[in-house]
Amino acid sequence: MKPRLDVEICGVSFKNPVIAASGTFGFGREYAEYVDLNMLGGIAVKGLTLLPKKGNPPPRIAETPSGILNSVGLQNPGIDYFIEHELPELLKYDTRIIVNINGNTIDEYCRMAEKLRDVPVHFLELNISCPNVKQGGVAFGTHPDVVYDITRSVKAHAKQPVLVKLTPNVTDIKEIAIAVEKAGGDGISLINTVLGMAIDAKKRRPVLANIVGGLSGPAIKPIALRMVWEVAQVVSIPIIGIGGITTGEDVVEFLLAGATAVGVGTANLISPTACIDIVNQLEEYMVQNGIGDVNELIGGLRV
Amino acid sequence: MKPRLDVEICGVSFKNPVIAASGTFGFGREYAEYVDLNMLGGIAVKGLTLLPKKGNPPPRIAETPSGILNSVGLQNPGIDYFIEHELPELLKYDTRIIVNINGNTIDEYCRMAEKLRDVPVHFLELNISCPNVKQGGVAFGTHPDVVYDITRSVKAHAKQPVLVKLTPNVTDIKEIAIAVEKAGGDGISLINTVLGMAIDAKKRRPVLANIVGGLSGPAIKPIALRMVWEVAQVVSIPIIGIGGITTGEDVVEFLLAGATAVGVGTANLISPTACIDIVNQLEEYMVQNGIGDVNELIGGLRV
Amino acid sequence: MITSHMYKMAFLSEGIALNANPGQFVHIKVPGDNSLLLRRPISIYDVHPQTGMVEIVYQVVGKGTRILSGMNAGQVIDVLGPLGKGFTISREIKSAFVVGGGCGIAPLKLLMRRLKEMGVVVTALLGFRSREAVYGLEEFEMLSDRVLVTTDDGSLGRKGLVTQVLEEELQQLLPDIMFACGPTPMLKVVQRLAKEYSVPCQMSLEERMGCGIGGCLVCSCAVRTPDGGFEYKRVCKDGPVFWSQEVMLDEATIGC
Amino acid sequence: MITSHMYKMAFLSEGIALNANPGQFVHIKVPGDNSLLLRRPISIYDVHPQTGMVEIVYQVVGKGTRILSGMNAGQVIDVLGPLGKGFTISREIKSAFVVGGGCGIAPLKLLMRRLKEMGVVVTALLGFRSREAVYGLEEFEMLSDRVLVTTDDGSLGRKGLVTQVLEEELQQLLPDIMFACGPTPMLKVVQRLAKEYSVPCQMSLEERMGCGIGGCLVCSCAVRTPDGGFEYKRVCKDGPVFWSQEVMLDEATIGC
Ligand SMILES: Cc1cc2nc3c(=O)[nH]c(=O)nc-3n(C[C@H](O)[C@H](O)[C@H](O)COP(=O)(O)OP(=O)(O)OC[C@H]3O[C@@H](n4cnc5c(N)ncnc54)[C@H](O)[C@@H]3O)c2cc1C
Ligand SMILES: Cc1cc2nc3c(=O)[nH]c(=O)nc-3n(C[C@H](O)[C@H](O)[C@H](O)COP(=O)(O)OP(=O)(O)OC[C@H]3O[C@@H](n4cnc5c(N)ncnc54)[C@H](O)[C@@H]3O)c2cc1C
Ligand SMILES: Cc1cc2nc3c(=O)[nH]c(=O)nc-3n(C[C@H](O)[C@H](O)[C@H](O)COP(=O)(O)O)c2cc1C
Ligand SMILES: Cc1cc2nc3c(=O)[nH]c(=O)nc-3n(C[C@H](O)[C@H](O)[C@H](O)COP(=O)(O)O)c2cc1C
Ligand code: FES
Ligand code: FES
Repeated sequence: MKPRLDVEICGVSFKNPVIAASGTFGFGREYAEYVDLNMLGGIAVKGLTLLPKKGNPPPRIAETPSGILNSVGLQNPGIDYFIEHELPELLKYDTRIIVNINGNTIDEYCRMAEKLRDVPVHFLELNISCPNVKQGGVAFGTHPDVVYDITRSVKAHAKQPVLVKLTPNVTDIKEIAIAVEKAGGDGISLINTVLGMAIDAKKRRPVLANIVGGLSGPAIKPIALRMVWEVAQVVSIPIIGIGGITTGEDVVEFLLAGATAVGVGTANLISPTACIDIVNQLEEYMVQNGIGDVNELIGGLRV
Repeated sequence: MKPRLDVEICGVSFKNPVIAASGTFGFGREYAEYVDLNMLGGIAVKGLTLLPKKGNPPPRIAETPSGILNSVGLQNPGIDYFIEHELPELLKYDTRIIVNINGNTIDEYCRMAEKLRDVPVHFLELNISCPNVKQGGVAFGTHPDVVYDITRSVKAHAKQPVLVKLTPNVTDIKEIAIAVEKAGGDGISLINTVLGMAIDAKKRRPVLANIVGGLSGPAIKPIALRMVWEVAQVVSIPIIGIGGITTGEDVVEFLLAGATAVGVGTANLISPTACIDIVNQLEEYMVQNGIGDVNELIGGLRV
Repeated sequence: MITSHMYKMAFLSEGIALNANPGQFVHIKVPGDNSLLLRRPISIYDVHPQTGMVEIVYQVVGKGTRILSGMNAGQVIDVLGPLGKGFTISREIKSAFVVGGGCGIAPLKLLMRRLKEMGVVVTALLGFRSREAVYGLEEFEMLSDRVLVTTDDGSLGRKGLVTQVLEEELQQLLPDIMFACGPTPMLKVVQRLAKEYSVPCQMSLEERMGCGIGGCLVCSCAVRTPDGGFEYKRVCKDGPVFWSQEVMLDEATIGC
Repeated sequence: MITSHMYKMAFLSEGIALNANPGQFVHIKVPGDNSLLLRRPISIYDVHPQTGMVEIVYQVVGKGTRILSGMNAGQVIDVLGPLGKGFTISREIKSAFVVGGGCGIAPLKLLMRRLKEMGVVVTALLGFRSREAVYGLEEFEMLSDRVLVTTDDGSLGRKGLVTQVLEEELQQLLPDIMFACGPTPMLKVVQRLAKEYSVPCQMSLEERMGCGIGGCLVCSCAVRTPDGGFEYKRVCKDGPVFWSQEVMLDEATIGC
């Protein structure tokens, strides 16, 4: 018998728990050539800002042991362009759409949430890893109070359920997650990239023009799993586990740790069919291990 | 011509900038069979506590992509045993000895520093990543105020120069490093391991008996490099760069980022000759790149 | 191994062999070592549609190309392609200069083949480090009307930079178009000459890549916008071939 | 491949072939894939001091052993060894039971060889999953006086657990010593029987390892201390062979 792969987040059902993570899957279009987007649990689109954004100078990517660093710098055409030109294309597919939004101020987040009120997308995802211009460039996501404020404010403007995507570059991820839940956030995505740096010993220069960048890929999986596990112990809103997932077994690990669904990022850069391959591997794991419903795995770690 | 490899930290000269990192080189003895310990820049001994410590139940190690997780739990025979039985053995070698000390309270750190006053070791290294029993298990190293207090207190008792070894599991490594410098710390070792977790999808259990553990190895090199770089911008005391070093080029990267010397940890677990191999590769790099003195590399990143 | 640093590899892929345009590339997964995540972009050197054979020529510069160079016949390799926007060859073209430096010469072979098929008069200007670095010369000679070789040390052809010879040739005769591929310093001179002599010019750029298919936005190069500013385009999808007047090479920091 | 899951590998290392004691292991770097950092500990199955040949027998359980099983003759492999404290064989021993289960049988071959050389009367009790999992039987028969085989499904020898046969044998005749290696549940029963029948017993343990040479303290197993408590010893250096009365198997959580 075919195992059940569907999960539910905030009343929205997903065909399967595999979501293409923001920034690694464009607006889906480029990948449609390689995979049937209808087979994805969901797609988190490239991070959007209120106005179009150029992004950082190249090089923007470096390879590190079992990981990559990126410093795209949120290059995107702006939320209006997205709604007008990219979304219609995406809406042709039967999958869940998560709109990743990024602001310099709380007000910018709220204005984007307003713009999306009457737009048929399923979730907002607040990326709060970006530097907070008002607070001197410190990332929003590093202070529980700021996280509380931003979540609460956006909730007041948003129609769709709001996921808050957390940065792992904090001392205590639990207090941040608790702030999201207290403020009425509907779910938590974690983790975003870990701040890192690569140096070219021969040229004696940083590899990235931006000097530092965000580390992702299998290298960070242990960090991501630990954070998902920690957060699952202290909140009851759903978690989307992200970080280094490249196989179906990786998905199982995140579900066991307490995630309801997962985001696949860097793996899309390695193979355009990664998300679908991972769904198939997950199904295979379930068949082999006699698991009829993927929900049995969620939080099922035996400790 | 043979390039110069010697560096100086707090007036103590090291033959070369490669130090075996604490916990990965025992008390040197086990490695003496494989390498000439006289060829090492220094040895940071296994973390010591005031009283002997059993450590955590097994399994204590997990393999992750380009990394490992460990949860040894500071198993050690106690500082008195070290001074009496292990140190004499180590003193037969001409290398710098760094004593890594770990306390449950500030007082314990101070008492260990006292015990070491008249013992011929070159440095104390305060490992402040361990849970602070008094403060409810939060690691000492995550609050600048606590870091300041502990550094200042130990400095008042210590005869040797004091290095403070920082945990990377913090929001802002710079403020922690600044606290060390302000409190009179003589140098900074960074980074210790990154908190992580591994799950066995087949058994549906954590791989480590302790559930979580410390991530080390090449996977964390980008994080370590970034932190060394960040800290080098804000303090002027010397930095020992640690995290994922397995080759001579890795050493160059850390020196360029601002480290005066480096610690090699996980690599010792992969090959008992790692430290010496790395020294040789460093020398080779210098010859190939026409660098006559390793000090030219320190902080030499072109940005 | 075709020179002391360059390797040629051939593999079977009907899809690539049938569909490749000159200037397109393949994106290769380095086999075996799972610590190396990213694919390596390598230009398509030549294709044999009848047999499905695809050829690439590459230089060993780091871990990935070193592993590739150690592969044995019969091994399976994971390749995406053909990717990117290659050279655009319009029917009006009668004469072309093809300018290549070092391993930037790789994508030019298939280009010359197509130009020849279309009856274009081709002058190939190829720069190498030295005689030992030269490869494929006989084939280039067959595929073009004239081949001018330079080497940095004068060990074959003219001593000096390929761009010096290019300037001399431009003083003699202006082609309808120029195609260039090579290290950034070379491309900069070609770009300047194209402007000075008002010859349209396409050049193939390199940048570090992630996905290779336009999804991740890491492979950017700065391209002039009508308002006098610039925007970042994707080398993998909008390129790797761009018109020389639109690209801003000061922003591109990687050479081959 | 010697059974559907077990592989045998031979490599040349004079140092190991000359110095190995039964129960010692080698620590093998998995070649090629740099994302796998740790060496894999594998028992020494047999050695041929004249030729410098070392043999190991292993089961494919994960990534590392899968890669090892795909290696070809002539490839170079990075091996540390011989490591650990093997079985202790005192001159007084006249008779021994050698008890092995599954891939825990590997270190017992060299042990039997040495026991035979010393004139010890050896009864080997070997448990397998089924007939397909059996290997090395002819050699074991040559190296011991009596071989008793059990399989879980009865497809070869007695049906049942090797420990059932062990108990029956102990009821007949008590050997001077027992040597055991196998999965933890088996070792637990052997430990209990050794105590009940007051037969000294050495058993080889497994634990996840880092350095393999005693430096990192990750490979711990709990060993009783005289004060009634316990301490953690290093499987790699203080073991892998321990006396059965000192080890606390409830603390050891990994079986082969
Ligand atoms: C469109 C395109 C076509 C190319 N065609 C060829 C060709 O035909 N022959 C050839 O020899 N080389 C070509 N290159 C360059 C080739 O991609 C690099 O030399 C190769 O990726 C180096 O990999 P490595 O693992 O050996 O080096 P490493 O330095 O170990 O690689 C580390 C990372 O940097 C990237 N990188 C390093 N150098 C370059 C570079 N110059 N351009 C892009 N990424 C780089 C790698 O892909 C990898 O992600 C091309 C590059 C591009 C963008
Ligand atoms: C002293 C000793 C002797 C051994 N002798 C043999 C032998 O002769 N034949 C044989 O088939 N196996 C033997 N083993 C078990 C063997 O080490 C593991 O099966 C092997 O390490 C699995 O590696 P993997 O990469 O295939 O599995 P993975 O599960 O992918 O390995 C992941 C990590 O866990 C470790 N690991 C997994 N299982 C074990 C285990 N059972 N014991 C120790 N570490 C483990 C690996 O070494 C690696 O670090 C022995 C183990 C020890 C400690
Ligand atoms: C090239 C790239 C671009 C990214 N852009 C965004 C983004 O715009 N918004 C966001 O929230 N996360 C972004 N991320 C983070 C990923 O969504 C994901 O959280 C992270 O990469 C960890 O997952 P992974 O290890 O599977 O890649 C980006 C990651 C990469 C590699
Ligand atoms: C097995 C193991 C034990 C360790 N024990 C200690 C310790 O006792 N004290 C300490 O300060 N750091 C300890 N560390 C941390 C290392 O010294 C080092 O900071 C860290 O592993 C990062 O370096 P690496 O990536 O080179 O291993 C230990 C690391 C490992 C892997
Ligand atoms: S490499 Fe991903 S967009 Fe070009
Ligand atoms: S594996 Fe390092 S002490 Fe045993």
